Amino acid sequence: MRAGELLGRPVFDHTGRRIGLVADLRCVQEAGPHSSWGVLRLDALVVTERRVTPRLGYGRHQRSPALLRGVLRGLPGQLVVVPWSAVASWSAEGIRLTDSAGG
Amino acid sequence: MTTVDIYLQLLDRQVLDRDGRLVCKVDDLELQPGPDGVPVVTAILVGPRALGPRLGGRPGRWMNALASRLAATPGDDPPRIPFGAVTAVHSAVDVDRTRDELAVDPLEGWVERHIIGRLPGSGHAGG
Amino acid sequence: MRWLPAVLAIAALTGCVGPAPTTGEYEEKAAHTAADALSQLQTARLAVGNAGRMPASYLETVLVDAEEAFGSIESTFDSIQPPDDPRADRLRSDLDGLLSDGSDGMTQLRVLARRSDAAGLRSTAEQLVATADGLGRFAREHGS
Amino acid sequence: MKRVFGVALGILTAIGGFVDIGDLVANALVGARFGLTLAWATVLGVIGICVFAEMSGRVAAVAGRPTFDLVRERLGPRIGLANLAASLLVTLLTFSAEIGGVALALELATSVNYLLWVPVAGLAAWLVMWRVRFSVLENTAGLLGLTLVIFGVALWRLNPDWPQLLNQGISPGNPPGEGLPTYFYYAIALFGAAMTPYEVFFFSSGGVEERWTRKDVVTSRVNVFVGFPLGGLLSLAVAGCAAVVLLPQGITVDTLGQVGLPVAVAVGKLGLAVAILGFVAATFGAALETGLSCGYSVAQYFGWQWGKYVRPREAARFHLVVLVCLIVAVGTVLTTIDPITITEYSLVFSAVALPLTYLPILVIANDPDYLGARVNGRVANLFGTLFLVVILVASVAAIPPMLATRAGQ
Repeated sequence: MRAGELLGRPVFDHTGRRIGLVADLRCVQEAGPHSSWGVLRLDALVVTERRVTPRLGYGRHQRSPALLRGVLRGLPGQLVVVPWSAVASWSAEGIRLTDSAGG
Repeated sequence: MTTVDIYLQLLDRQVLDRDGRLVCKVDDLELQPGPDGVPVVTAILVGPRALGPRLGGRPGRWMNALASRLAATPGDDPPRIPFGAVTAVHSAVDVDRTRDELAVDPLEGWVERHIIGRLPGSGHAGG
Repeated sequence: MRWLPAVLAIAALTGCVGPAPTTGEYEEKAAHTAADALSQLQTARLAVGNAGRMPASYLETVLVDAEEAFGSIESTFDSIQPPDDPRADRLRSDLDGLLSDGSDGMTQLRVLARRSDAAGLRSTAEQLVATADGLGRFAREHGS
Repeated sequence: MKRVFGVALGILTAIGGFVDIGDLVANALVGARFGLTLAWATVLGVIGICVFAEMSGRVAAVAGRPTFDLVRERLGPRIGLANLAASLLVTLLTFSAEIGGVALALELATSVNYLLWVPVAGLAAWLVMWRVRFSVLENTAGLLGLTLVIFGVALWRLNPDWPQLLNQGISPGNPPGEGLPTYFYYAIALFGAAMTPYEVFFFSSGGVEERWTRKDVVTSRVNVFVGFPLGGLLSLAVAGCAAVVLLPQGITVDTLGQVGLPVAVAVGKLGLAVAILGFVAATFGAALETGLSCGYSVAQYFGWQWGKYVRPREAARFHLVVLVCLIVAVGTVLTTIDPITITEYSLVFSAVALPLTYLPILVIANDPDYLGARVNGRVANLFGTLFLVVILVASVAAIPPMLATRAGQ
């Protein structure tokens, strides 16, 4: 599996309702062997209704300039973080979540 | 616990080798299920066969076609750098191997041997 | 977007050499031509007037460029089909006279510059004053 | 002492390196048609390039990342590739215009047809990009380009009606006989001439070539905030000379020879010789900057080793891109397309490619992951945002006047 295959894929809740697209993959950094930077374990999917903006970072650590943040945050839709454990199945058509995910 | 958003903080960053030379970009990342079934990042995927599918559309198809013509290794698997070789992630990604050891980019070597290396002064020290 | 090149090509063709349908448009083009030609003529005159203040190679290059540009302005205007109207014919013959005087004079300047004939340059440039005035007047009277 | 020398050298290079064939022609052309009523567009462009060059220089010094790295990281591979295509087109067009400009300047010096000079100029540019050390290349071209100060001397010797000239400069508006679309077309062209994207590609990549570190942020700032405005003054002097000498004669500028005429009138033979040297140096320097920028942008998008700080064979594909672009550029000029016309079109295209280059710079200049405590302050963000809006407006606005006026006819 490649990161590029998951990104941009549609996400559906257990009833088949579309929640949005995979905007990013949130990983947890764990200690790796000796000198290495660490191991990245997939922890959650960051799901959004929009396509472009997550890359600019305004959903996360990016705060300024204020006008850009305002414009980009003001667009409809918001980021939803779905834990990887809530993923029931995934295929080329999309990702389906389990009952417990809430959505 | 540190979290990393890999699209925002890892993909498309520059990869530097042990000597600080530029190697490639993080064109894509490979994930494989760990012992507990949760996917773990196992490798950096490099080159047009990694980037092409991400581009999609016509440019992606062109890049794939070009890549399969130029490919040194057959099949669809792009060259990879095991993720364990990564020593740091900052504005670039540091790897504890040299460019030659990684050998992720056969085309660079080809251009060097057949075109640039043949021009006079190609080994002249930079400044 | 496949139609775009075709549209651009048509626009370019009709814009540059197509028939000028009305006398008004023809007049506007004539005025434009006069102003462009005047610019080249004045360039040549300014260069000749300061011939002693520049290297010969510079003078020659400026004169050759101006002469060439003048020639292409003239031939572009000549390729426009004037509307069937006596007023348009009069515009055409007035401007044609000025343009051919100008292009003769510019050719003469280039020849004299290559021969480094300072006196000849000066007197030819003086003769071109009338043509320059004529082009300027034409552009003003017929310009929008 | 060495540091002071470095800063001074940087300023001088920035002045000399600021002006290229596009600035020369656009400013003379506009001066001869509109007087100084469009000076505001040049001033606006200079402020804009200062704002973004400072950010890109700071990112290069602190994070070590040049501009096209940022483009791919923040716009992603798809939009990044679109930007690469657009800016490569603009830079390549500019590159051929600069090669043509060198040839035209040599024609003025020798009266040998410029087409014969084109291969010579191309070969010389390639040899320099291939062999000469980066700092030598940058400093020599910049210092020789300083000879364009002769336009300032010329303007002063012409002793124009200063109050009237100044008045033109501070009261924008289209002069009688010129339409508003034409006026705005040239406003955008001047703005684009000052803000061409290759300047930030080259400036930030040059910072990496010279191994800037955090300590060099100050050097970078001084270069930008002193050097670029002084370079802008040179542009205005070119426009002023044209306004004083050519405008009253009804001369519109369409050759490089006409750009130099006011210097001949005001200073004479020696002055003109200095001006020609300035033309050659400025256009040759810009040819190097644009040629290298073609290589920088492609290599940085794909992550290849680039730069003159390593042996050419260690950056093989970078040098291959430069070489191919050079061949294309020389070939383009040899088709006898007028280099001046190429310049005018590339300026407007560059206005279209600008937003995709400057948006990622502004975003990353605010990213603490890259810059830590050196992120943008309020002033940088105020101006950055403001100019991003101006750039967007100019980009959208570039197309209708270009079509309406058939490129300023």
